[in-house]
Amino acid sequence: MSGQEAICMVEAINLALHHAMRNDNDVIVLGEDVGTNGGVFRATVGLKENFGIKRVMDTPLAENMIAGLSIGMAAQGLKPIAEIQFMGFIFPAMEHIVCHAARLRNRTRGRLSCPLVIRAPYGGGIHAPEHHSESTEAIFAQIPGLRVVIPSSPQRAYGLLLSAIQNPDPVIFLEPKRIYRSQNQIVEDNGHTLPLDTCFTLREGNDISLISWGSMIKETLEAASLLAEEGIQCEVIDVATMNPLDRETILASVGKTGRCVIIQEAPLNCSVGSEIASILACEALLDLRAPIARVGGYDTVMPYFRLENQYMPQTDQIIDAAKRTMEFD
Amino acid sequence: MSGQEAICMVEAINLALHHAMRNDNDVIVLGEDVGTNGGVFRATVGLKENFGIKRVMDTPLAENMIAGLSIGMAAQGLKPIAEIQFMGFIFPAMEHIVCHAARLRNRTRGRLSCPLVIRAPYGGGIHAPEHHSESTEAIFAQIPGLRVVIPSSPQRAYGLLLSAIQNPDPVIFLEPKRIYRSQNQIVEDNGHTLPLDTCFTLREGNDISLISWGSMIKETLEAASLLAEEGIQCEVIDVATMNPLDRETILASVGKTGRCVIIQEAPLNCSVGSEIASILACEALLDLRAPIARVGGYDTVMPYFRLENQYMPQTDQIIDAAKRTMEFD
Amino acid sequence: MNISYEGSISFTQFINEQSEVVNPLPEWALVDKVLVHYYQQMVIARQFDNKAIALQRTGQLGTYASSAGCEAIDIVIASLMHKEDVLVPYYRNHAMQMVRGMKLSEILLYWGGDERGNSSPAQREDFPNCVPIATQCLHACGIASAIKIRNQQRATVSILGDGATSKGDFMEALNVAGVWQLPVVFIINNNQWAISVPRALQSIAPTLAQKALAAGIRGEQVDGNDVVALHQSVEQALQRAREGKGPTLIEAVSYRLSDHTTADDATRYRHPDALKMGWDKEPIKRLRNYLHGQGWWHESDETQWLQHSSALIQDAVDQYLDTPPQPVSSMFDYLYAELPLQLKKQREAAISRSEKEASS
Amino acid sequence: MNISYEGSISFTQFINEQSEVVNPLPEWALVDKVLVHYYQQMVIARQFDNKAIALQRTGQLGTYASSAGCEAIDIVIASLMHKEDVLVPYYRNHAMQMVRGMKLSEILLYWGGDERGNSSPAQREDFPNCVPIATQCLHACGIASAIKIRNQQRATVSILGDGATSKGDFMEALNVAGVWQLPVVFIINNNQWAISVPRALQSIAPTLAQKALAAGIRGEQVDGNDVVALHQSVEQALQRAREGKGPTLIEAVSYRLSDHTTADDATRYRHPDALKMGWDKEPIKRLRNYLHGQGWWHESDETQWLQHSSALIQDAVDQYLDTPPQPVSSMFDYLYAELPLQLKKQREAAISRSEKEASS
Ligand SMILES: Cc1ncc(C[n+]2csc(CCOP(=O)(O)OP(=O)(O)O)c2C)c(N)n1
Ligand SMILES: Cc1ncc(C[n+]2csc(CCOP(=O)(O)OP(=O)(O)O)c2C)c(N)n1
Ligand SMILES: [Mg+2]
Ligand SMILES: [Mg+2]
Repeated sequence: MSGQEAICMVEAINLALHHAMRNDNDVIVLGEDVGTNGGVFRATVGLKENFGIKRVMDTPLAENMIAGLSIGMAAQGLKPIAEIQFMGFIFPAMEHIVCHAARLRNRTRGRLSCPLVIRAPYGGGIHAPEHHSESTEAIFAQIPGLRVVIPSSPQRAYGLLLSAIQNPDPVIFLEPKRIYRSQNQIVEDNGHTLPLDTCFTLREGNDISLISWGSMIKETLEAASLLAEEGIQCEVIDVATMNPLDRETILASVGKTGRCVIIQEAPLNCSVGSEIASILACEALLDLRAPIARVGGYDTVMPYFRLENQYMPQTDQIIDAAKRTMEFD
Repeated sequence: MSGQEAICMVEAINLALHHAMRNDNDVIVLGEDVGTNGGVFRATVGLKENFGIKRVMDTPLAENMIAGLSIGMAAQGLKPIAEIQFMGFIFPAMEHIVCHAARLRNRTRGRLSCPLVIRAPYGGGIHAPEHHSESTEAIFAQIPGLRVVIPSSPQRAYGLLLSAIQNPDPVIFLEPKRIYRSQNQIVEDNGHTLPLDTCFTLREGNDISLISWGSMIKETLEAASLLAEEGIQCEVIDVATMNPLDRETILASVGKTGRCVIIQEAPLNCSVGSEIASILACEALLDLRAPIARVGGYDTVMPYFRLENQYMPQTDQIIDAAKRTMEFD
Repeated sequence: MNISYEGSISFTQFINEQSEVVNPLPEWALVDKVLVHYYQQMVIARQFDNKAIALQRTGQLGTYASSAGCEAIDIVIASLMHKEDVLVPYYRNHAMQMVRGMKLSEILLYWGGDERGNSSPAQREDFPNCVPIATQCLHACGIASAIKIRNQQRATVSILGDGATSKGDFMEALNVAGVWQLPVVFIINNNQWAISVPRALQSIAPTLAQKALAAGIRGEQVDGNDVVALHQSVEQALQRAREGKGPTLIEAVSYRLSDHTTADDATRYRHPDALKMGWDKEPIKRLRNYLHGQGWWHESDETQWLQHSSALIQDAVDQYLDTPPQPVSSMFDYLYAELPLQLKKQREAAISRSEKEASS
Repeated sequence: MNISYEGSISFTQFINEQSEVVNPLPEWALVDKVLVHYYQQMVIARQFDNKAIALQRTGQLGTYASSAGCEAIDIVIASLMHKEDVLVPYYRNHAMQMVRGMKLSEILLYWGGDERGNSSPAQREDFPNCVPIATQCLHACGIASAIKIRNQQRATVSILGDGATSKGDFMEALNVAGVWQLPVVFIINNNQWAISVPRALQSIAPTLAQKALAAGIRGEQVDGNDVVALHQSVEQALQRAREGKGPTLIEAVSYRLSDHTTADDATRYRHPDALKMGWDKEPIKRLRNYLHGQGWWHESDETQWLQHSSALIQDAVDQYLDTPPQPVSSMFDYLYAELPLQLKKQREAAISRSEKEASS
C-alpha cells in the first residue's frame, strides 16, 4: 500500500501495524489466525511474511491465555498487539484485563508496566452469527487503568492505532467492523499519531450537538447533513476515546448549542452515553436548553441477524431525536 | 436462628438460604469453601450439615467452571446458588455470565432458562488484601438478561435473596460485606419476599433526594439525619435493584424535591450512578432545580488498605454535596 | 525415584481408509442394518451441507459451518444417544441435531439468523449450538451434575473441536467431571484445523485424548472416519456414563473437508495436498466402498437414496424460505420471564418504529 | 487397538521424614555448605512468619498468608534461580522474595496494605504477589515468550498452589509452554489444602504433576519437604529452561502447617491428626535432624542463628512500623504514565479532602 491511494479502515489498520512493526522491533502481534491467515478480517495480512513468526504469532485458541501472555510480554518491554477475533469473545480475557493489565503499573508503583494493545472488531450490521455483533465498550471504559479507543474513519484509525501502540499503558482498541470497508480515504503512511484523550469535532454547528463514536458516526453525519437542509446546524463530535473522556470538548460544544443528542450502537444502560449525559447533568445543567436525548441500542440482547436492522439505530431516529430536542423550549 | 432475636446481614442471608433449601429440593449451593467451612464469611454455615453434600458442593477452584456448571444445572431445572468468594474474583466467570446465563432463555425462545443466583460479597472497608474490595456492579447492571440486586439491611437481604432464588432468571446478588455485621434487625423467617424491580424509600423528605445503595446507605442515612438537624429534609432512596432500575420511584422523588445527590462506593465512570443521572437529564430536566451532584469512589484502582479510607466516600462528603445542591438557585 | 503415575492412550480403528477391515468386527457390524443406516444418514448430512452452502452463496442463508468430514462422528454419536440423554453441541453438529429429531428446516432457520432454530420441540433438553468456544463443555458438566444429583440414568454428551481443547473451559470440565465422576462423554472432533491454525500449533502433545490423563479420567483416540470404531467407543462411554461409572474423553480423528465456514477461504492457508489426504480418508466413501464390497449397497440404492434425500432437503429449504421472520417484539419477549417496565417501553417503541418503516 | 501415547510421573525423595537418606545423595549434598545454608534460610523464614502472625494478631499487619510448611520449596527454588531469571510468585512466597533480595521490611509493607511492598529494587523484573489464583502462570509464559523471542538464556519460574491447578489459566499455561517450548518452570506447592478444600476435592488424578502429560511436557513429583529432592529437580528444570530445552512442571508435595491466612480458622475443617502428620514431615526439623546427625549443625549454632535472625527480623519490623504511609496522591500517581485531566482533578480533590481531615 503506497499511502497515496484511498484505502478503507481495515487497510489503514494494516498500514499502521506495518508501520509500527517496521519502526520498533519490540512491537509484536499475537492472536487467533493473525499469522498465515492474516486475520479473519485481513487486518494483519502481510505481517507474518514481513516480520516472521517470532513477531507474528498464531496462538492456541484461548483468549484468557492471549491476554495473560501479553501482560507478561509487555512487562518485559515488548509491545504486544493482541487481536481478539470478535469483541464477543473478549470475556474470557476479562480477569487478566481488569486485574492485571489495568493494574500492573499502579500495583508496582511504576516498577513494571503494561504497554499492551488489545484490538477487537465490534458492533453489528454485517449479518454475522451470534456473539459477533455486540458493542460492549462501556464495560471497558469504566475500568480504571485502561484506555478505550474507537476510530471512525481510515485516517483516524491509522493515527489512533499508532498512538495506542506507542502508549505506555494498556489500550483497548475497538474497531467498528461494519465500516471496515465502507469508506476510503487517502492515508499518508507518515507515522503521525492522534491524541488518545481528545474528541474530534467533525462538523461545527451552533444549534445542537450530536455526540457519537465508532460506526454510528456515519449515520450521525448523515443526519447532520439532512438536518442542515432543514436549517438545523449540528455540531458533530466523535468521542473517539471512551476513557479518558474529553469532557472539555463536550462541555464546550453543549455550552454553545444548549442541546444535545447522544448516539451509540450499544445498549443505553450504564453506557458511555450515560456517562456523557451524567457529566452534562452535573456540570452543565444551566447550559441545557432542552432535555438530553439519547439514541442507542435497545437494552436487550442483539438479535440474530434476521432482525438486526430492527435493533440498530438508524439515521431517521437521530433526526427525530434532534428535531424533538430543537422543538423544546 | 429463631428469627426472633436480632441478626446481622450475613446471618439473614444464611437464614434465607436455609429457608430456600428447606422449601425447595431443587435449590442447591455451590462454590469455593461453601461446604465444610460454611463460607469464608460464614454465609453458608450449617447448609452442608442440614442438606448434605449432594446439595451443598465444595467445588474445585475455578470461577469460570462454577458459572458454567451452574448454567447447565439451571437448565435442568435446579436452582443453583453459586458463591463467588469475593466480587474481585468474578471475572473468570464473565463469559459464562454474559454469553450464556443472561441469554439462555432468549436464545432458545424460552425453551431453556437459567434460574441461577450468583452471590458475591463486594466493596471495601474491611482492610482486606488486593482484589477483595471492589465495587463493579455497573459491569453487570448493563448486561441485558441479568438482574443485579444489592441489599442494604438484614431484612432486605433476607427478602431480596429469597426473591432472587425464586426468580426464573439469573440474578447477580451482591452483598456489601462492610455491613455484613454492622447492623442487627429482627428478621422473621417467614419466607416473605421483596420485589426485584423496586427502590425502597427509606426516609421521606421534600428538600432533596439522596439516592444510594448497598453499603453507602449507612452513610447516606447518617447524612440525612445530620442534615435534618440543620433543617434539610432528605428523601433517602435505596436503589436495591440495579437492573431493572425502578425509574419511576426515582423520577417521582426528584420530581418532588428538584434536587438530587447520587451516592455510591463504586468509581463514577459509566456506573449505575451515571445511568441514574442520565435518566434524570433525559426525562426530568425541568424538575431539576440544581445540578445533580455525585459522590462516589475515585476513578482509580482501589488502593491497598492502608489508604482505603481515603478512597471510600464518607458521610461528610455527602453532607457537603447536599448542602451545595441546596444552596444552588 | 518411584513411579507415581502411569497412563496411556489407545487408538481404535476397524475399517481403514482403504475400506479394509483391520480388526475383528463386533457382532452388530457383521450385518448390514446399522452400517447401512449410518451410511444413509451421512449421505443426507453431506447433501444437506452442499445445499446449505449453495443457499449461503446465493444470499439465502447466513454464514454456515460445513459438517463435511465429521458426518461419521455426528451420526454415530447421535444415533447411540437415548432420547433422554442430553446433547450439548458446538456449532458444527447439524448432523447430530438432525438425528436427534430436529427438522432440517429448523436447522436452516438457525443459520438463517433466527433464534427459532434453537427452539425445536425435538431438542427437548439439548442445548442449542454453542458459539463461544469450549464453554459448552462446562454446561455439559452442569447437566451431568443435575443428573447425578437426581440419581438418573442418563448420559450427557458434549462435543468440541481440536482448537477448543486449548481453552481453559475444556480442561476445567474434564477436571470436574473426574472429581465428581459425572455422567458425561466428551468428544473431540479433531478435524486438524481451528480456522487457519493447524492442530500442531494448538498443542505439542501427540494426542488430544491425553488431556484426559491430567484429569485422571478415561481417554482414548478413535478413527473419526470409521463408524465402527466410533460406535464401539461411544457406546461403551455412554453406557459407563449412564451406569454412573464416570466420564470419558474420546478424540475422534477426522479432517475438515471444507472451509472453516462460508466466511472463510481455506486456500489461503491450507495446501491442496493436505486437503486431498483428507478426502482420501473421508467417512462416506470409506463406508460406501465397504458396503459395496459386502454387497449391502448398490448403485441403484445410491441413486434412489440420493433422490430421496434431495427431495427431503428441498422440502426443508422450501419450508425454511417460507418461514416469515419473527415479529420485532421477539427481541424482547424472551429476555426475561417477566419483562421489566423499561423494556416494555422499548418494546413498544421498537414495534411502532417497525410499523412506521413498514408503512413508509 | 494401538497405543498412541504413554506417559508417567516419577516421585523423588532423598531424605525422608525420619531424616534418613533413602537414595544416594548427589555430590553437592555430601558436604555441609549448601544444606546448612538452606537450613539457615528456612529458619529465618519460619521466624519471620511467626513474627508476621504476631503483628497481625496485634493489629499491626493486615491479613497474612503464612509460609509455614513451604519453606523448603521457596528457599531452594529461589536460591537456584539466577539474578536475571524471573520469578512470578503467588501470595505465599515471602521466603522466595527474601532470597531474591527483598528486604523483610518491604515484604511486611505489602502485607501492611501498602503498594510499595511490590516495588522493591531487588525485585528487578520479578512479578509482585499475585492474588487472582493461577493467573500468574500465564504471565510467566508471557515473560518466557519475551525471553525466547529475544534469544536470552534466562528461566522464568512460576509457582502456584494445589487449588490453583484446577483453574483454566494453569492448564492453558502448560499447554502454551509446551507448544511454544517456553523457558519456564512451573512449581506446584501442593500443600494439600485450598483454604478448606482438600486436595482430593480438586482432582481425582493421583498426582497433580500428571497435568503436564496433557500438555505434552515434562512433569514430575518431588518431596517438597526434602531440600535435596527439590534441589535436584529444580536445578535440572532451570537448566533445561535456560538452554531452550522447554518447560517443566514440578509438583512439590508439602503440607500447610498454618491456617490458610490469618483470616482463616483451620480447626473448622481440618482434623488435628492430619495437621500432626504434616508437622511430622515438615522440612525444617527434618533437615535439622539430618544436619545434627552429620555433625554439621549443633545446638550452639541453633541458638546463635535464632538470635541472629530474631535481630534481623526485629530490625525489619521496626523499619516497617516506622514507614510513613504513602501520600493520598499515590492513589493516582501510578495509574497511568500520564494522568488524564479528570483524574488530575480527582487527585486534587482527594488531597484537599485529606488535608481537611488532617486539620480537623
Ligand atoms: C471464545 C471464542 N473465541 C474465538 C472464536 C472464533 N472462532 C470460531 S470457530 C474458531 C475455531 C475453532 O476451531 P475448532 O475448535 O478446532 O473447531 P472446528 O471449527 O474446527 O470444528 C474460532 C477461533 C469463538 N467462536 N469463540
Ligand atoms: C480467582 C480467585 N478465586 C478465589 C480466590 C480466593 N482464594 C484465595 S486463596 C484460595 C485457595 C488457594 O489454594 P491453593 O491454590 O492450594 O494455594 P494455597 O493458599 O494453599 O497455597 C482461594 C480460593 C482468589 N484469590 N482468586
Ligand atoms: Mg478443528
Ligand atoms: Mg494449597
